[in-house]
Parts: sequence; C-alpha cells; structure tokens
Amino acid sequence: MRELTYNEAALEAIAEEMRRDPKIFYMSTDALPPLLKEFGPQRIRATPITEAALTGMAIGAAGCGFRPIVDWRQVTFCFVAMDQIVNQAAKIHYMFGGQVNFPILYRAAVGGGGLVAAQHSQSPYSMFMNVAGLKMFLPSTPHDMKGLLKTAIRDNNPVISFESSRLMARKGPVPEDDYTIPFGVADIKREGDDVTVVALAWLVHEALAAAEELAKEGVSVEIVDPRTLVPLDTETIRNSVQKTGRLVIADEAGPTAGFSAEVAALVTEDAATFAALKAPVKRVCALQVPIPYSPVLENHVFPDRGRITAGIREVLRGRRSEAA
Amino acid sequence: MRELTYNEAALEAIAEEMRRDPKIFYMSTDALPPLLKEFGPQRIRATPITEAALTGMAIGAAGCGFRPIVDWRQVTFCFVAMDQIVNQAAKIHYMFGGQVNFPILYRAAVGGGGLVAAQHSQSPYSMFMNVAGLKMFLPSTPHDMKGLLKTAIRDNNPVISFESSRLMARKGPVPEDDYTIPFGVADIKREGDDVTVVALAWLVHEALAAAEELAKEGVSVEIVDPRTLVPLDTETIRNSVQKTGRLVIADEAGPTAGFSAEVAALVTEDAATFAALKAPVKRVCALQVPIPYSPVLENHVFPDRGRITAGIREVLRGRRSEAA
Amino acid sequence: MPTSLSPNLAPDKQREMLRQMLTIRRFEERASADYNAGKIYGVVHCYIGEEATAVGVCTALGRGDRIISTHRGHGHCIAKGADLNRMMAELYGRQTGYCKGKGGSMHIADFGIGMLGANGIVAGGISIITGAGLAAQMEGKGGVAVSFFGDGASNAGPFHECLNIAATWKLPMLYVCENNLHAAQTSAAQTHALPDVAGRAAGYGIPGIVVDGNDVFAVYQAANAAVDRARSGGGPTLIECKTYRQRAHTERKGQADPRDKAEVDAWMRKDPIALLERRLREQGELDDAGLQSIEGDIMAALEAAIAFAEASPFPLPEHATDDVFSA
Amino acid sequence: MPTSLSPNLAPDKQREMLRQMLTIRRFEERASADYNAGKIYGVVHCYIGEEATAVGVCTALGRGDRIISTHRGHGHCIAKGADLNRMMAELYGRQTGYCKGKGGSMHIADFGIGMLGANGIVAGGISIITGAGLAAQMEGKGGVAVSFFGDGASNAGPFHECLNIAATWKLPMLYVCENNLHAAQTSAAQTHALPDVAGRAAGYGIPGIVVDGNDVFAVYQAANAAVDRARSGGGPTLIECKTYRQRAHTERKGQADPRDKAEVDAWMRKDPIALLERRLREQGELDDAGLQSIEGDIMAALEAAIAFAEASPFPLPEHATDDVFSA
Ligand SMILES: Cc1ncc(C[n+]2csc(CCOP(=O)(O)OP(=O)(O)O)c2C)c(N)n1
Ligand SMILES: Cc1ncc(C[n+]2csc(CCOP(=O)(O)OP(=O)(O)O)c2C)c(N)n1
Ligand SMILES: [Mg+2]
Ligand SMILES: [Mg+2]
Repeated sequence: MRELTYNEAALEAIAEEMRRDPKIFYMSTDALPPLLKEFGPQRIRATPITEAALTGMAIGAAGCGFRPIVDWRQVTFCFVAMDQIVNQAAKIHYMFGGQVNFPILYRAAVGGGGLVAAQHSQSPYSMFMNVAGLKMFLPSTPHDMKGLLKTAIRDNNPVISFESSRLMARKGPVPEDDYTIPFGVADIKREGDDVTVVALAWLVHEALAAAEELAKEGVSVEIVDPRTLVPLDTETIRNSVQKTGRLVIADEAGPTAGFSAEVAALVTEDAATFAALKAPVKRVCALQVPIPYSPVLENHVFPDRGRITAGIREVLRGRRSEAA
Repeated sequence: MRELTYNEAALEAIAEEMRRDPKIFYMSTDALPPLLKEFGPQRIRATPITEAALTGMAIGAAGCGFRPIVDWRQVTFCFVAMDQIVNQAAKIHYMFGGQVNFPILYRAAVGGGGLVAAQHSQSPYSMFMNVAGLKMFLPSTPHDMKGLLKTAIRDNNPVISFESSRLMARKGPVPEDDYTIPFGVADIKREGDDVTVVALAWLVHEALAAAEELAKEGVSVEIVDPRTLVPLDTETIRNSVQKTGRLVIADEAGPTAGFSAEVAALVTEDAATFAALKAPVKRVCALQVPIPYSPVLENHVFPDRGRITAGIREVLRGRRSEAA
Repeated sequence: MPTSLSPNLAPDKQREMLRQMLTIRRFEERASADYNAGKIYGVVHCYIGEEATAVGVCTALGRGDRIISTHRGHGHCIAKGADLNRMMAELYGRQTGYCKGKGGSMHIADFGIGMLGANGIVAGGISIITGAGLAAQMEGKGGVAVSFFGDGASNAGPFHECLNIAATWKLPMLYVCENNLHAAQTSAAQTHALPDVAGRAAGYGIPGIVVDGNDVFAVYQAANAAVDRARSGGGPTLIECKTYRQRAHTERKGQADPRDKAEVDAWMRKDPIALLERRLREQGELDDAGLQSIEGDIMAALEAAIAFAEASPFPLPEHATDDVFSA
Repeated sequence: MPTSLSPNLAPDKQREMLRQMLTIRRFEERASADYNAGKIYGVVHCYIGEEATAVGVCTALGRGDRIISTHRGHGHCIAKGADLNRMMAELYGRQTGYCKGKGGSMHIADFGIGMLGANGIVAGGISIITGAGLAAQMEGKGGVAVSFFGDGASNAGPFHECLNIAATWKLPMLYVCENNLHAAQTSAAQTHALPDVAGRAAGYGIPGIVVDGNDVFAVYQAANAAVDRARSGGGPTLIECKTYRQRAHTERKGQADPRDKAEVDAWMRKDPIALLERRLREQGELDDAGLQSIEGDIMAALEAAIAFAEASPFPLPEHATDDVFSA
C-alpha cells in the first residue's frame, strides 16, 4: 500500500471531504498552502489571530448549515477560545434541546519533543474529556488519522482532532479508498497475554518498541490504542485487562485527573475487570510539571519506551498480596 | 463557638488578610459591598466584564510585589480567561526559572442546584487539576473555608479557591482567632471501618447524612474530605482505604477524567492500597452531561445522599471474585 | 441623538411594533410574577424598558435574517417572532418548551425563525452570530445577521475581534449595542473610558451610530439603513442604542440595585412604549379602543401560553441524558 | 508619518542607541547561526530590522519602569538592559540562563531590570503588563509600564480589554504596537480592516500615534512624550511603530515566506541601523573608528556570552521538577 505521513493523511482526508461536500470550509490563522491552492481563499480562510472569534464563528456557521473546520494549530492557542469551546460548543446542542446540529471540526496539535517549552508543548486533552458534549480523538498512525478525520468531518457534533506533533512526519500505509473509522472503537495494535498497555499517539509506537524488546524475554504485551478519547471504547480496554490481568497506561500528558486516571478508574470500578486484576495499575506519563525547554529537562519529563518497559516489568512483578 | 455562613467565613478571611497586608487588593466584575465599604474602591475594584484581562493583570501585579485577588464569581466566567490561567499563571513561575513569585488568589463558585442551566452550573475543577502549576482547594465547611482561604492568600503561588454554590448560605462554627489550614491535608470528617467515602464540598454533607442512615444498619462509614485538590493528600486517602478496603468517591462533577478518576487511580496504583481493596471502587458523580435547567432533569443529574448510600451498599456487596 | 421622524411604515406596521413591544412587556411582567411564585426557576433577566431596541431592529429584518441575544433575551425572541407558548413552557421547565426544559430563560433559541439563542455568557453570542454573518455571506442570498449585546459586553474581547473580522471581510452584519448604562451592579461610567461605544467603530473603518434606543422609529431607521448597507455588500455597522432597564439586573427579590434614583426616574419618563403610544395617538393611528384591542389580544395570547405551559408535562428524568450529542 | 528631528539627547546617548541596536542585531545573527548549528533549540524569532522600536522606547524609560515582550523578545531584553551572558546561556539551554534552561528564546525574563518576559502567546503579555501598570499606579512612584506587541496581536481580545481598562483607570502605560505588516504568514492587509492600528485609540479617548518605527529618534520622541503623559497621570498612549522584519517569521530553514519581494527590498533599504549610523555620521558624532570601536565592543561581549553559555552546565534532569511552585 502507498505510504503517507500522518500530516499528509490529515490533509488528504480534509481535501477529499471538501471535494465531496461544498458546505465544508476551513479557518485558521494560517492558510495551508495545498488546501488553499485547491479550494481558494473563500473556503480556506486565513484569519486574524483570534482563535476565540473563529471558534465561536464556527458554531454560528454550523448552526446555519455549514460544516466548518477550525484549525487552532497548536492546542495552546485554543485556550483563548475556551469559553467558546466549553460554554458554547460543548453545551449549545444540549441547552437548546437538540433543535439543530453543530457539525464542527476543531484541529489541535499536541505533545512535546520540539523543545519549544511550556506554552508550546501541551497535551491537555483530558481537560476536554472532562467537559460533557465534545467528541475527540487522537490517532497514532496515518491510517487512523485519515479514517478518524473523515468520521469527524461527517459527524454532526463538535469534534476535536488532537494530533501528535511528534508524529507529523511519520509515515505509514494509507488506503486510497474512501474509508472511515468509527468513533469509540479501540484498535489492538498488538495482541498479547501477559500485560495490557493502553497507549496514546506517539506512545503507541514507544509501547510497540517496548513490547518487541520484552518479547525476547518471553513477555507477551497487548497494546490497546483507544484512538477516540470521547467516546472511549471501555469494553475493549476492560476485555484486554480481563485477559491479561495487568495494566500499564502510557500517556504523553501528565497523570493528574487525566486520561490515564480515567482508564485506571474504568478498570477498577468494573467488577469483572477488577476481579481479573493481578497487580496494581501503573501510569507511565509525563511528570506533572510544565514542559521545560532544555533538552536534558524535556527528555526527563516525557515517558518513552524505556519507562514503559520499566512500567511493564513493575506490573509483572506486582501482585495481589495476602493483605486482601 | 460562633457560627458563620460559608460565604461569611470567606469574606472574613479576606478582610482579615487585607487588614494585615496592604499589598492585597481585589478585582471583580462586581465589588462586594462589605469589602468595598471597609477598603474602598482602590483596593476593592469593580471592573469591566473582562475576566481575561483581570486574570492576566493579577499576574503582572503579583510579579511586581502585590498580592491580587481576582474573583471570577461563577467559574463559568473564567473560561474567557483560560489562556491567562493555563498558559500564563500556571507556567510563568516555572518558565522563568523561578526568578519571582506570583502570589495570586482566584475565586470561583462551582456546582449546581440553582436551576441556572448548563453554562451557570459547572464543576470543572478537574480540568485545572490536570494543569501543572496551579494549587486549588474546595472547602466543605465555613471553618475550612476561612482557614484555607487564609493559607491561599499567604501562599506565593497562583491558587484557585473553588467555592460551592450550594454551601454559600450554610452555617457552621468558625473560630475567631487567626488560624490557617495547611494545603494538602485532608480532613476525616467521620471515622469508620467498613468503607471509605472520599467526598467533596456539598457531597461531604450528603455523605455524612448517608453515613448516619447506614450507621443504623451497623455499617461504619469513614468520610475523607480532601479539602485541597492540589496538592492532594494521597496518603490520608490511601490509609483510609487500606483500613476499610472499600472506596466510594462522591463528586458533584461528572466522572470522566475527573477528580474521582484521579482518586480511583491513586488507590489502584499503590501496591499496599490495591492489596487492601476488597471490592471495585465506585464513583458517585454527576451524570456526564451539561447541566439541564428543569428541576426534574437537574435533580436526576446530580448525585445525592441516596446515590451515595446506594454506592456504599454496592461496594459493600462487591468483592474480589475467584477470577483473580 | 437624532430624533426620529415617523418612518415610512404603514400604520398597521407601526401598530404591530406597539403590539410586539407590549407583548414583551406583558410577557415579562408575568414571567417575573411567576418566577417569584416559584413556577419559573433559576434566574430571569427582564428587558422591560428596552423593548424599542429589539422591536426597532427586528422590524428591519426578514424571516431569513438571523439574530443572537444575551442573558436578557425574551425581547429579542418575541421581536423575531418566537412562539409564546414554547417560550413560556421553557420558562416553566416543560418538555414542550423551546429547549425541552434544558435551557430556561437564559437559553431560549429558535433556529427556525433565525433566533440563534439567548446566551448566559456576556459577549458569548458575538462570535457565534458573526459566524452566521459569514454563513449569510457565503449563502449569497442577501441575508444579514444581528448581534445584540450590552454595554458591558462591548468591553470584552469578542466584540473587538469580531468587529475587525466583520469589517475586514465585509460581513453583512449589525452589531447592536444595547447601552442601558449599567452592567449588573456597575455603571458604564465606571467601566468605559468614553460614554459612547459607537465611537469604537471608526477604528475598524465602519459606521458607528448612536440612536435613542427608546425611540422605536429611530432604531428602526438606523437598523434599516444598516441592513441595506449589509445586504448590498457594504459590510457591518455598529449601532448603539441608548436605553435603560426599568428593573433591577435580575428578578431575584432583595438584590442590590445601586443605580441612582433620579436616573431611574428620568428614564421611566422616557418609557419606550408610552412614547410610541403617544406618537401613534398623535398621528391618529391609535385610540383607546385600538389599544384595548391590542392589549386584549396580548393578554389572551399570554393566558394561552400560561395554560399551555401549565398543561405541559415536565420532561422525564431520563431525558437528561438525551441531546448531549446529535445522531 | 512625521520625520524626526535630532532629539534633545547627548551624543553619547545617541551612540548608545546605536550600540544597543547593533547589539541586538549581532546577538540575533549569532543566535540564528547557532540555532541552525543545533546549539540552540526549539524556535527562534528574530527582531532584526525592528531594533529602532525597542531601543527608541526603552531609551525613554528608567530602570524602575517595566516592559513586556512577545515571542520576538531578544530586542526588548537587550534594550531594557538584560545580560547577554544569561540570555545566551538560556538559548543554549543552560543552568546559568535567565530561566535556568526552562524557558528558551520565547520566555526570557529579567524582573530585576523590569523586563517581565517574552511570551509565546500572541497578545499574551498585554494583560500581564497592564497589571504592572496598575501596580505602578498603586505604588505611586511615577513608574510606567510598556506593552510591546505586534500588529497581529492588535486584533486579539486582550488588546481591546486592556486599552479600555487602562484608559478608564488612567494607568501609566504605553501600548507599543510593532506593526511589521505581517503576522507569521498573513499580511496585515488581509487581517486588519484598516492599515493603522493607532486609529483604534480614539475609541477609548486616548492618543493614538503613528511613528516611523525604523527611525529611532522618532520612536524615542513619541515614547518620551507618552512617558511624560503617563507619569503625570494623563493615562495610556497607543504608539504604532511602522517597521518590518527583515527575516522570515522564524529562523527555521525552509519555511515559507510569502511576503512580496519588492516590499522586502524596499524595507531593507530603510534599515534602522543604517539610518541611525548615517545620521550620526552627518551630525559628526560618528566616524569609522567610532563605529569600529562599538562593533568591537559588541563582538567581544558576544563572544564572552557564547563562551559563558558554552562553559555553563546543562541543568540536571531532576531540576525539571523544581520551580513548579514557589516556597
Ligand atoms: C463572561 C461573563 N462575566 C460575568 C457574567 C455575569 N453577568 C451576567 S449579566 C452581567 C452584566 C451584563 O451587562 P451588559 O452587557 O451591559 O448587559 P445588560 O445586563 O445591561 O443587559 C454580568 C456581569 C457573565 N454572564 N459572563
Ligand atoms: C494565540 C496565538 N495564536 C497563534 C500563535 C502562533 N503565532 C506565533 S507568532 C504569530 C504571528 C504574530 O504576529 P504579530 O503579532 O504581528 O507579531 P510578529 O511576529 O509580526 O512580531 C502567530 C500567529 C500564537 N503564538 N498565539
Ligand atoms: Mg448594560
Ligand atoms: Mg507582525
């Protein structure tokens, strides 16, 4: 199959959908050249640096029958638009009794690795998970990117596409046909029996590398990539943990009240999964600090294959003690 | 001991601190009359409806040696200021290598019960917990309010005081002397042996009521009130669960990636606590929806003593099955 | 402020304006009473005293045009043609309400008539309706979009961001600032560098007009000119309507109202409904019987709305989990 | 735009302005080279071509006055008197840097000299420095606060909110818009309804002044007048400096620069350093030897800064968890 980068897969999905549906238009503080070339400045709009306005305008345009895409670019820049996200986009369909749909796609690059310091290295998707009324996903491969983005654009709700900065240039096979990936369906990126790793985005690849290493020692790791954060495929996660009895959660974000906490809660509150748990759950996350600039510091903050491996070893050692 | 309402206790704390330290001043879209009367319009500033500006101005004034208080009033109104909170206040001390302190208090009323619909009934503290660099608390009694608020005002960091709308008029004993309550120290609001309930704010009182009922049946409930959300007193929570072996988490916010998920994760990832867990953990939270207006709907969304009681019964029934 | 001439409007249309203004007033008087009787919940902000603004502007609009409102939204709903039954049912928290009981007073919307919703966040609607203005431009059918917002909102970021975008893109928009001289407990004098919000328009190269917001004809004329300009591709206009709320910020009993008594009294004498009534009488377009008939129709419609609301069921508890997402 | 007279400044002071401008330029030329050599990380935005703005404004300030900067911050740091060693060490990610290696190019701050930080968020600094303006007013010692921001930032909400507050409260502030006609890949013509940002000042009742931002004397004079006004309680001034960045938005190789070549060339001919040099020579205040001596001093200081940075240790990994909270 032909290969595309993660970023190319995103652009291809958007271009294909824009060809299909003239109601789609795009707003961003920078007009992406290939899209601009094909669709022109009416549909690919370069805007003032006013993410709050753009985010709100998308709501109004969507309520009038359009299907806007707003590219916040770095997730950082969407915090100026948080009122429009949390108080308006997330609630407006519900608050108005469902009388009209608001099909909107918001795009946001997340993560670190670029040595661009605290303001430009954020992974705050968990904050948005906490808000009822927003769907969101975070793909780990070009294939998933394209399929999820298409689903998002066709969805009749506000959806946030979180996109990993670290993966932008990463290549992978992407089918040429018009496929979509349903929301709420996790992908088992590797099957295994001894331990489940639930990982997101870049850490899926780090987890795969860790699994490869551990396989040499006879440890069989299952890697679950949720892909969609809301709705989250609770069932696949729980089933995997019921099979393996052990869970590591790998996330480039900090742990506190995060995605990783949610996954830990989901397995702990389910009777069957809890019963199957053989060891404490382990979160392998960024340290709970703003992201520092210097490479020495940045490296120290983020989890990677080494820390995932260590985490897996730890949960393999752990067990329900007699204390129970 | 004399009694004050939750709201009066807050005002007393602020007034006492303002008398003590002339560097403290207050900004809000409404000037609180008793404070205005005592301290005048230079120190109690009524502002335009520009929470973003106020939140940022507090950072600048703090960096110049003042100790500003910004009252966002409803937490809802702080979303327009989210850039200043997440990108600036939370990160600025760290980003600048700690060269200067930013002693700021932000105040925000949270919670539902007022039938004011989705935009005005929010409990999004978990979103802020996810951001590194902010301290925050959520008191359940007038006593805790006064002591925590004083600690907050004397703290050299940005601190958010989340204050429960439902408790504003609730009375309780408040010492007259100048006491403070340290951050990161949970309060065991009731001791018990059979099950731990970690509850916040209004739900502390609902949990107490539930415990009272269950005591009649011989069930002994321990109620842990964390009070501070960041830093969180992990140790007290874990110790309690190690003692009881069962955990219910009661929160007026929705569950997803929330405070309740964090507490579930904290007990599950700790070997000793995990070993002591006799049953799945239970989250008793608001439904994961925007908050509706109509009383029938609002009542249905929020947890209360009835649901806590049911949750406790459920975890008492639950156990580690043979499957493990 | 220019005083308006009687506009080029048929007498029927002028009486319709009176009917709408009176409907807003009677609706809110009843809503306030029912709120204090515990039949309406949460918070209610009355538009009483400002009726000429909503009605003057909406008279210049067609059904395909779109508006957005604020926390003080009943007047805009009624002026845009919303159904009183469904409005009242919403205030009563019933399943038949505009929002199925999920929204209440601060969130009534009717997209079918181009009313894109009341909004609980100060300045929260400005960017949303600017998106509707962009939609209208892209639709190319000559539609316009109107943002109603308060003097308080005019100090907030979205006002500035959206005026610049609308001016740059020549969006077919009206930005209507309802300057009632106060924002909750603060006075505009305390929070605005200058008394006129309209003066800010020049910074974006668009017209900024001050009108007597209690003079429905003046409002209508200004809006009409701005609508023409917008429809013909001339871009947005900022219209500042000087008006006044005759009641406290909300209907909650016992709340502070720090406004100057003399100021309140002076504005009570400038009541927009009394002014319109007087003019219609002077023009010979209205007499006691005519007024009684209008009042009678309104009271009948209002009673019907109350009856509808009272007879409507509350939503079922389980409905709380509907409508989070659309299919 | 008025062309400036030679200001009432001692020749030494004028040469000092040249020295500062040249220091900014040489510092950034080196930073760019070292960035492309992989010794400096992340992202670097150069101020080259805009040096007259920072230096002109900061010459009008005292040490107790405070400024805030943007993502393009080196020039403001140097003009306010920051230490080159600690700046370079920060770019190099070292423990001895201004931010102990935690901030990098976009976050250099030195509160000790009243430089409240570069900021990675467009318009992010405006409210922070407005708080410093309030602090200066409350301190009552005649201090002023200066917000530097770009044309792009002037369209964002905080610009508007803060201008209104500063005007209403008469804060001792300068809002200095560095209008370099572009914001990243968009032109100001695309994103601004009007070419002059200064025209927005009138909406808040404060002076809005356009100056040639490449003429350091013109900038100084405008700033000086505004500082006087601010110190004497007259409130804020908006100063728009028309200037140009001579390089692409960032120093990353291969990035698009959609600007018109003719426009770039025209502005290259208006180089602020060449202009000042010419004027000093015309006035007889500078000759080749004088210039060489200045350049020599700068290069020595720069080499020393590089040596300092190179010799400084990287932070220890564990330092990543320091400074999240202050004690
Ligand atoms: C962002 C935000 N801050 C504060 C509030 C609380 N609040 C509700 S209405 C209001 C006053 C609004 O004044 P104005 O815009 O003039 O409208 P008016 O009430 O006068 O019609 C305030 C401060 C809010 N709803 N949203
Ligand atoms: C809120 C926000 N949106 C987008 C960006 C990305 N960005 C960084 S610099 C820049 C352009 C800024 O233009 P201007 O304010 O004119 O400053 P200049 O770069 O021209 O000095 C943009 C869009 C950002 N940093 N912050
Ligand atoms: Mg008002
Ligand atoms: Mg610029």
